[in-house]
Amino acid sequence: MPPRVNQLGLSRNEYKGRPSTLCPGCGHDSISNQIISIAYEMGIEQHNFIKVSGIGCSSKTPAYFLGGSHGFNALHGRMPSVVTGALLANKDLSCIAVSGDGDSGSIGMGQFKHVIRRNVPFVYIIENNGVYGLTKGQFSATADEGQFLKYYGLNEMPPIDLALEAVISGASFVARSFSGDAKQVQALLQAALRHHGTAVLDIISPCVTFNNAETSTKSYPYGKDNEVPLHEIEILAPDYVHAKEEIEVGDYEAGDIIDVEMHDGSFIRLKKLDNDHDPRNRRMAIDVLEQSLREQIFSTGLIYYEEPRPTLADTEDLVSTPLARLDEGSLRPSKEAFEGLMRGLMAG
Amino acid sequence: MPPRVNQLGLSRNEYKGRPSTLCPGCGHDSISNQIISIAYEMGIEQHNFIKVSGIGCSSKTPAYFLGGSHGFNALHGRMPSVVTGALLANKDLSCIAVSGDGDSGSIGMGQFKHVIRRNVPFVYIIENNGVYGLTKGQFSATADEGQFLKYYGLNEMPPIDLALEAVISGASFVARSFSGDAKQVQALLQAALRHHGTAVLDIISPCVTFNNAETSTKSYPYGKDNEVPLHEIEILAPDYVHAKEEIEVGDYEAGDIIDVEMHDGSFIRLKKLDNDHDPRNRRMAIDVLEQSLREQIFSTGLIYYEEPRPTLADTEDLVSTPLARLDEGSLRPSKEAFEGLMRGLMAG
Amino acid sequence: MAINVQSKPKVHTREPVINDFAFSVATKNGSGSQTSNNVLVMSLFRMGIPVNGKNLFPSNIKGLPTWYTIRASKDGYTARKAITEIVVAYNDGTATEDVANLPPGGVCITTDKIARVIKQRDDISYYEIPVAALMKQTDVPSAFRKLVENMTYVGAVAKLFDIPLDLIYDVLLSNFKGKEKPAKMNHDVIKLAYDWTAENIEKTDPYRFERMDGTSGKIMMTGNDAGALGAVFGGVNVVAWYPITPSTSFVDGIISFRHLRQNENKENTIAIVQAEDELAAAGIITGAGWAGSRALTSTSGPGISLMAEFAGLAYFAEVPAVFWNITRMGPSTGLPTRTSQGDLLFTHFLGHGDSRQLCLLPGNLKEAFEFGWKSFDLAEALQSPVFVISDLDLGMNNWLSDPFDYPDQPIDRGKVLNAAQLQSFIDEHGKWGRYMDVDGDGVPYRTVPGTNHPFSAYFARGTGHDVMATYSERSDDWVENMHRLSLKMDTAREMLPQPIIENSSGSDIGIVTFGTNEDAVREARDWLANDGIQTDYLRVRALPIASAVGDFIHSHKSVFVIENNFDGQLNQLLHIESPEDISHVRSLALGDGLPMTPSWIYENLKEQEG
Amino acid sequence: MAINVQSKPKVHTREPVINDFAFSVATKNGSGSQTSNNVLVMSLFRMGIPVNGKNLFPSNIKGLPTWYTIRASKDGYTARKAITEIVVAYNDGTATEDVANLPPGGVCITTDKIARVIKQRDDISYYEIPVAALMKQTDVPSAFRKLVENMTYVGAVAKLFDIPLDLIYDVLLSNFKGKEKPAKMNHDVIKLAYDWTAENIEKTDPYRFERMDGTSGKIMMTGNDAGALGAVFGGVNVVAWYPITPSTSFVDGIISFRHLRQNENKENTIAIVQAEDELAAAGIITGAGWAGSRALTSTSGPGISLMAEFAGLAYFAEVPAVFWNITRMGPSTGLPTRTSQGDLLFTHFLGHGDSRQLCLLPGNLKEAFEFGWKSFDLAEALQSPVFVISDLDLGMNNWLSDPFDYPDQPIDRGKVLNAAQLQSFIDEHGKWGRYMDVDGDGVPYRTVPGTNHPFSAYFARGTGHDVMATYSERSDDWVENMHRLSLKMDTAREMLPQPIIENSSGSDIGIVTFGTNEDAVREARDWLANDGIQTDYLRVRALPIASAVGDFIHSHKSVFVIENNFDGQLNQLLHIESPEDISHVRSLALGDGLPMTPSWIYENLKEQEG
Ligand SMILES: Cc1ncc(C[n+]2csc(CCOP(=O)(O)OP(=O)(O)O)c2C)c(N)n1
Ligand SMILES: Cc1ncc(C[n+]2csc(CCOP(=O)(O)OP(=O)(O)O)c2C)c(N)n1
Ligand code: SF4
Ligand code: SF4
Ligand SMILES: [Mg+2]
Ligand SMILES: [Mg+2]
Repeated sequence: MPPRVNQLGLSRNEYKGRPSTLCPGCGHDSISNQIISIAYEMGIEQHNFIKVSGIGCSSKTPAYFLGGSHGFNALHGRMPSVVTGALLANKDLSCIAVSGDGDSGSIGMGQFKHVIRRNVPFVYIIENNGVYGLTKGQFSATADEGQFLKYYGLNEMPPIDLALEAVISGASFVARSFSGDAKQVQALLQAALRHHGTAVLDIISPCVTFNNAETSTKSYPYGKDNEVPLHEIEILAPDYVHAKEEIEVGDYEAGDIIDVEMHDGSFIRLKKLDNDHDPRNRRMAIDVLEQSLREQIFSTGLIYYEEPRPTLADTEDLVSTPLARLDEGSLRPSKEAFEGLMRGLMAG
Repeated sequence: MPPRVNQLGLSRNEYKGRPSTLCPGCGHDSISNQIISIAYEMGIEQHNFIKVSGIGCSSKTPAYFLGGSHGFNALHGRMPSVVTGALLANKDLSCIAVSGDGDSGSIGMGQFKHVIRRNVPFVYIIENNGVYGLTKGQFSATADEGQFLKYYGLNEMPPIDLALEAVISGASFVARSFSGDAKQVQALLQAALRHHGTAVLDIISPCVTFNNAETSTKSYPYGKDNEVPLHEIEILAPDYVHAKEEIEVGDYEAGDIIDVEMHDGSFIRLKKLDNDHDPRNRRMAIDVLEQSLREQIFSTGLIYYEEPRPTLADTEDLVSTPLARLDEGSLRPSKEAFEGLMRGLMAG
Repeated sequence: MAINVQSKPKVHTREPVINDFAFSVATKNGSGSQTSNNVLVMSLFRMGIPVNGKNLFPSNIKGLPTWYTIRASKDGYTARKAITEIVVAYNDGTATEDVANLPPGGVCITTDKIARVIKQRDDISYYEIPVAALMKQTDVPSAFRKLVENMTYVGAVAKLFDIPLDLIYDVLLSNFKGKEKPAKMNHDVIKLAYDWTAENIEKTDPYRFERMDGTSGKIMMTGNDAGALGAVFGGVNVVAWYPITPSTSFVDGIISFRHLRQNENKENTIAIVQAEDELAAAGIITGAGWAGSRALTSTSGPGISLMAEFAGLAYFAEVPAVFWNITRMGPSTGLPTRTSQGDLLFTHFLGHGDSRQLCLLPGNLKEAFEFGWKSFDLAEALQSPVFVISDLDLGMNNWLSDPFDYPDQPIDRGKVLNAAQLQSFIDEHGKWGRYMDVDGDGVPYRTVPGTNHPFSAYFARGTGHDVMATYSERSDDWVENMHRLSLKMDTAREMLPQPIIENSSGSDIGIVTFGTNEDAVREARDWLANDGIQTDYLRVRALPIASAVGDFIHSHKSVFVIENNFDGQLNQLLHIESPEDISHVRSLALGDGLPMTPSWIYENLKEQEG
Repeated sequence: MAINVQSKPKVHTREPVINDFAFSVATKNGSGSQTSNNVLVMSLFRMGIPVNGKNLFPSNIKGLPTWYTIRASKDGYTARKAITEIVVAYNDGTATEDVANLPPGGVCITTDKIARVIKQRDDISYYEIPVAALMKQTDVPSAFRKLVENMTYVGAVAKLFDIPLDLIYDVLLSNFKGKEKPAKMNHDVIKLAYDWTAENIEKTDPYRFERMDGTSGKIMMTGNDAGALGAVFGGVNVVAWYPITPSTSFVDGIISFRHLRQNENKENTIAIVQAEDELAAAGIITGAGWAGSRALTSTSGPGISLMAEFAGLAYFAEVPAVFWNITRMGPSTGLPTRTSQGDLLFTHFLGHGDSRQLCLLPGNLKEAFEFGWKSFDLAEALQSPVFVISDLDLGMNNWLSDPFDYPDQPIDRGKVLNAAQLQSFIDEHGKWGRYMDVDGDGVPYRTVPGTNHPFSAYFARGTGHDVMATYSERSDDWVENMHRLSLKMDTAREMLPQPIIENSSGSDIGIVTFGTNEDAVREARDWLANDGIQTDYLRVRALPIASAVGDFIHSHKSVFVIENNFDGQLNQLLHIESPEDISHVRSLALGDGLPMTPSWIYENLKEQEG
């Protein structure tokens, strides 16, 4: 039997990268798998994608998905600047970038905040495990206050909440999820890929080797027992748009469904669970995050969404051809222009 | 007539530093003056103080106050780490540190957030003018969205709100003020000096040379016309404590006064103006900042206060003598201990 | 008006000195003296007199001492002179010292107010301008009054040394981009001072300007503007930077020339991002270079330090990108407004591990422009970061130059494969690997993201990799890759700009230098030649050092390495690159924060050689 | 049990080889092999056999190939051997290659499962252990099963090469800090494999261990632990760091020895801060050093790159602080788990501008400890950052050593003035200025914050300053300060650890090296001596280079500089520091990520010299 293929005639396998070298069971590997699935299902053209990362176990993962896309495993904490440059060079590229909680929350805090401020349009995934995996299990800045790790002792500092940081910095798309929740991760990834701005996905992704005790809020056992999805999420592609009204019946009453229209005409459809969270309300978003932090509630889903501001390429007013594709005519002003300029500078 | 002197017998002049080399009228100079006044009035012992800064016009100012204190004009954006080290070396020192909006909001974002997270106890003043003064007037990250500067054009990015950033990072003392409001700056400085944790003072401090048009929210004209103090602030020193009840009469009704007790037994007394802000309420603090940002209201005063977490020196469980003062006995374990250790490592 | 009549100086009129003397204008910064000084320099330029202007300014915004030196030289020498014959002493704080620095027979132009407080010397001419009184006669709005006050010395200088007023007006007009109002306001003040000087001052000095034909067809510009213009003609696409003196005006230059590259809808082909710091700036251009555009940053010492990690990544992942280092005085924050050549070693070895960065070393305005565009061709041809090391002196001062040459070669994108070329490559070589060296020059072929070919993708990284760009921890892969990079260095060595050599004298003495010392060395060599000491000359223009430099060194008995830093860094590099005996090479290194002078070279070389 | 009887190898028993061969243990990382390997090394150590253990591990956490080499040497040679006679091939992914690397007559110990798939050679001995079957016989809880599986090769090795089981048990006990349960669990598996081997395997190789007296009174430790212990005995107060391989275990060491410095209430005299990055770590120790404490960071290449700006500040503001650089392979992220000596030049020149950092270069365990404490005395005596450049090989591997010497001098805080001393200074010199050089050695006197004296305060800065520490942009102040810093460098040159010199052979050939090449060079020199080639020896232990090094170089006709980096960086530094002819100096530089071997030196030196 030939393998199933997508609209481009490609099998799911063709969206894979090299074999993972992470620990068996690492949360990061499931996220890679969700990326592969979504890329396959959406039928993306890999050569128009780039994948960029910092340094860490999480940052190794771009080698494991989308083997047909150019990738850049950059420096610890500096993925955002590399993405910024690459997308200025070629604004037609789409980008999936992967970082870790150490990578973004510690050394990379400045770049994390500032890339959001510039609204560089890409999917910014933080594979958040509360530890430095690759350097063997030190606390990261997202580690729980009061947590104890065998070697490094007690963490007496409050955690940094990267989703909250993203909201405060002006991100127009902020979601939190759990690598154990494949369905939600996939839905959010799809939505993020359709977003026209920095889309931050803070995905709790357990480190089975260094931080998987159930006392940790970044563990599988904790996540499995405590995840509280804010909504059920479904993505309605642009061509799906007319089905919108039809669906409004069924299990859901009016008001129980929030449809968030995306830049490309698609919709994120959120079906209420037992809470009233509306991601279009900034104050609610901040409240939900603050409360989660205070009461250690593991709320997941689309936390915040707003109609995106202009992206960096927009504010730079760039020509429509990607800069990397310009020809000599656009790269070098004419000899006449040059000579006019020189004459203007002459003494007489 | 001999000059007035304080309880240490020192005149105000003795709390000055070298002559300022800033532009006449620069907001930063008034802040230096308030520091001098407060130090004089509180009668601080300068040799127990340090003053540290980054790089910028603002960061030059520690040279202009407290000439009797050791100072360190460090690197651009890196004041917080230098303070952290100095106060670990000698936890008995008090510290006034000065930074700029460029220094803390751009290059120094990471250190700004993390020093707060560690709760290093010092007064962290940001002299916020919305521009890079020393490099001649580029936009900083706190510049208004939509602002136009002659040379650098339109700023299309949303401003970073450093007070909000401080609250989110877990600062237990966050205030905003205006360098033109000498009285409030002095009151807040006094309170900050009594605080046992990182006290963040985001002081709008106009750059008369590059950003003083009234269209800028960081200008004198704007500040003078638009400042909305949240409270009247008074500091009741520890020895003042019994006067507390007496004062509760007068112009103010019960409930119109909030007394915030500080670590050293002193009180910050807030007298309500026409709003209900209670700085002990984190949500209110965030709301007031969010609203100010959205509606461009220039709210000043003590934005947020909470009973401080343990400071870094506390969590490090240090001996009571400052580390910098330990003698050889405490610095080098004995020869016996050493030889025991060596024997334990031997093959036999 | 109670204006004192000038007391006559003891020195009486001597042989006239025409178009061959220097001024120093001492003011406080932020007082508007920059316009006055520019007007003077540009006026001399338009009079056809070879001239330079060097600004010695403080690291603050307003109120501290600034000196602007202007040298006119009929013989076309435009190096800094250690001593200026004339001082405009308009800063009370430094006036005493400024006057003390004058040579006998010098001239002090000052305000009546300052004159009262400074020590008088009887071997120089004093001219006192009653600035306050003059200003009272103008109708300049009070807001501008302080700013135009300095125009009084322009008027006095114009009268005393013969600069035509109408020419000054023209210069003012250009300065204010044709706006008549400010031009007139300034000119009125100048005229007032001019007329007052004509009436009240008796000239007792021999200095005078005269129109000549020394600048026709020449241009004046700062090195930062020249480099920026070069970048614009070199096809720069992405500029990421963080403000820092003295490199800020480099990016300001690109901003001002950006329109040259806009399309008919005023859309940009150059993105300019003010990053949050230098690490981000370096990251942005690394990403942009990797993705196939021409990317540049401009910074100075502290920024270079912060870019070390990215420089190493770009070097090792072989990403083209251009870094301008407009050097100021270090170590550390150092003297942000003083010039230096002190970053040579650090920039060349930037990044931990065995890395050597390609560096271009422009020595004058023309090269700033040329390396401005060529750096991109080299970065792409060699798939490597390229550092252009300029300095504050070249970057921020006005330099006289022949007009630049339009690039003499089309843009070279290097070995980039598009989809079709990639297919041909695969057809020819069986496969394509990012780090395969099929040409034997150490330079592999690359693809950029967006290339529509099933085998175009590769994974860039700063970690060990094999020729396919696959992660590898194998020793043999590592060593093979390092060998290829060495080979690439050797390719670069001969591909980068070759040294300028003047070997004609047949002398035993060779002078080696780099960068902005050129003018001072040239003049010093003329002085030495006057004394009968012939010298040969080599100016290094790139690192790694070309083999021709070794040949030059070995063909001279005595070699002096002249450079403007404390440790003699070029000299150190020459020793590194010469396993053979070069004990005849001596270092003449300065490092005092000021542009090199002919007299320093002349004296030190004579002492050493004599 | 269906266990195949071993096929007999073609090579038959030869002369026994006792205590003089090497193992390579090939496993996957994260599989628990580290304990097994440690047990083997410590057992040999306790048998009195000079031994080393070097871990070649991948940069991930689980599942990639790791090789651990153990060398026993009755003659006390503990350098890495290029070829090991025995391989424990427990990693199916590399087994074929591992076996291929064995010399004829070698031994392969593998699992029955792997044995089935690898190519057989007929010139080596194969011993197959039925791991799965053996594990079935144990009652190890399933959670631990994978982890103790590797103990099967310990058992086989113990039987095959004669390591007493009871000694292994003792080692296990110490390894588990006296806890019997895990010790027993592991020992049971070892015993099972031991017994099975005794019954089923016929030994066909000549290798054997035998108790001897080569380690009594010696210790084993990693260099990171030794350095950390040194720091604890050197009075370190503030440690700020950011995790990075291979330096993380340095700080882990300090954490584990921290208790030695606690008071009776278990309060700390050492603060340890995991910073948010290396910039902050460098800033913290700069602040801590300025405020009068002894501060340290430990990092590796990428961290050093990020610390460049602070290194320059500390250098220029003259702040004592200790930076350990546990070097790994660069450029860039490079090979994070491979050793290198490739940061020498970059670290020495760290920071833009004319700066030269003081560097200590420990070559063995004892020096790691000694420089651990001495670095603080030197940093405070010279008021300067001090970089201790170790490497992954020394830092993370177990080294055999004589026990360390307790510091032979009391703690030296350098020229710090307390209030009373400050007053005396003022009485004597009229005033105190932070950068006054009253002793003529370039080292000024300093005060620290908190000193209760009206004139104790000064303003530290990275900008230009005069002797009073006041901001200054004056050329003369700048130059004076730089001259003093040069003088301080010269003071340092002779105050830092002097080179180790063995000049006894009277030979014309000198070998210069540094750091961890010591053992390999020593062994290679013995081999050369066996061939009749005598050599003299010098090991550089600090930068700037002591003048004794020049004397050594000039007193030999032929000098080889042996180092483990690609570009020959020590050789480059020697050229920089020698204006005279040293064209007789040749570079032997490696840089393949592995610890230096005697054979590489021997062969290359012979080829060059021959
Ligand atoms: C500049 C620099 N400092 C330190 C390191 C070492 N390092 C590698 S990964 C890492 C932390 C990774 O943590 P995180 O981002 O949370 O990723 P995880 O491994 O947990 O997925 C560190 C500190 C480095 N590579 N570069
Ligand atoms: C690493 C580094 N980059 C750049 C600079 C140049 N620089 C000096 S001050 C400054 C900005 C200062 O802005 P801010 O902190 O807002 O202070 P202000 O001058 O406005 O008070 C910059 C970019 C520097 N000194 N160091
Ligand atoms: S160490 Fe943790 S984060 Fe890293 S691969 Fe293993 S499980 Fe994943
Ligand atoms: S430039 Fe602006 S910030 Fe700097 S001193 Fe002048 S007014 Fe103040
Ligand atoms: Mg992590
Ligand atoms: Mg500012």
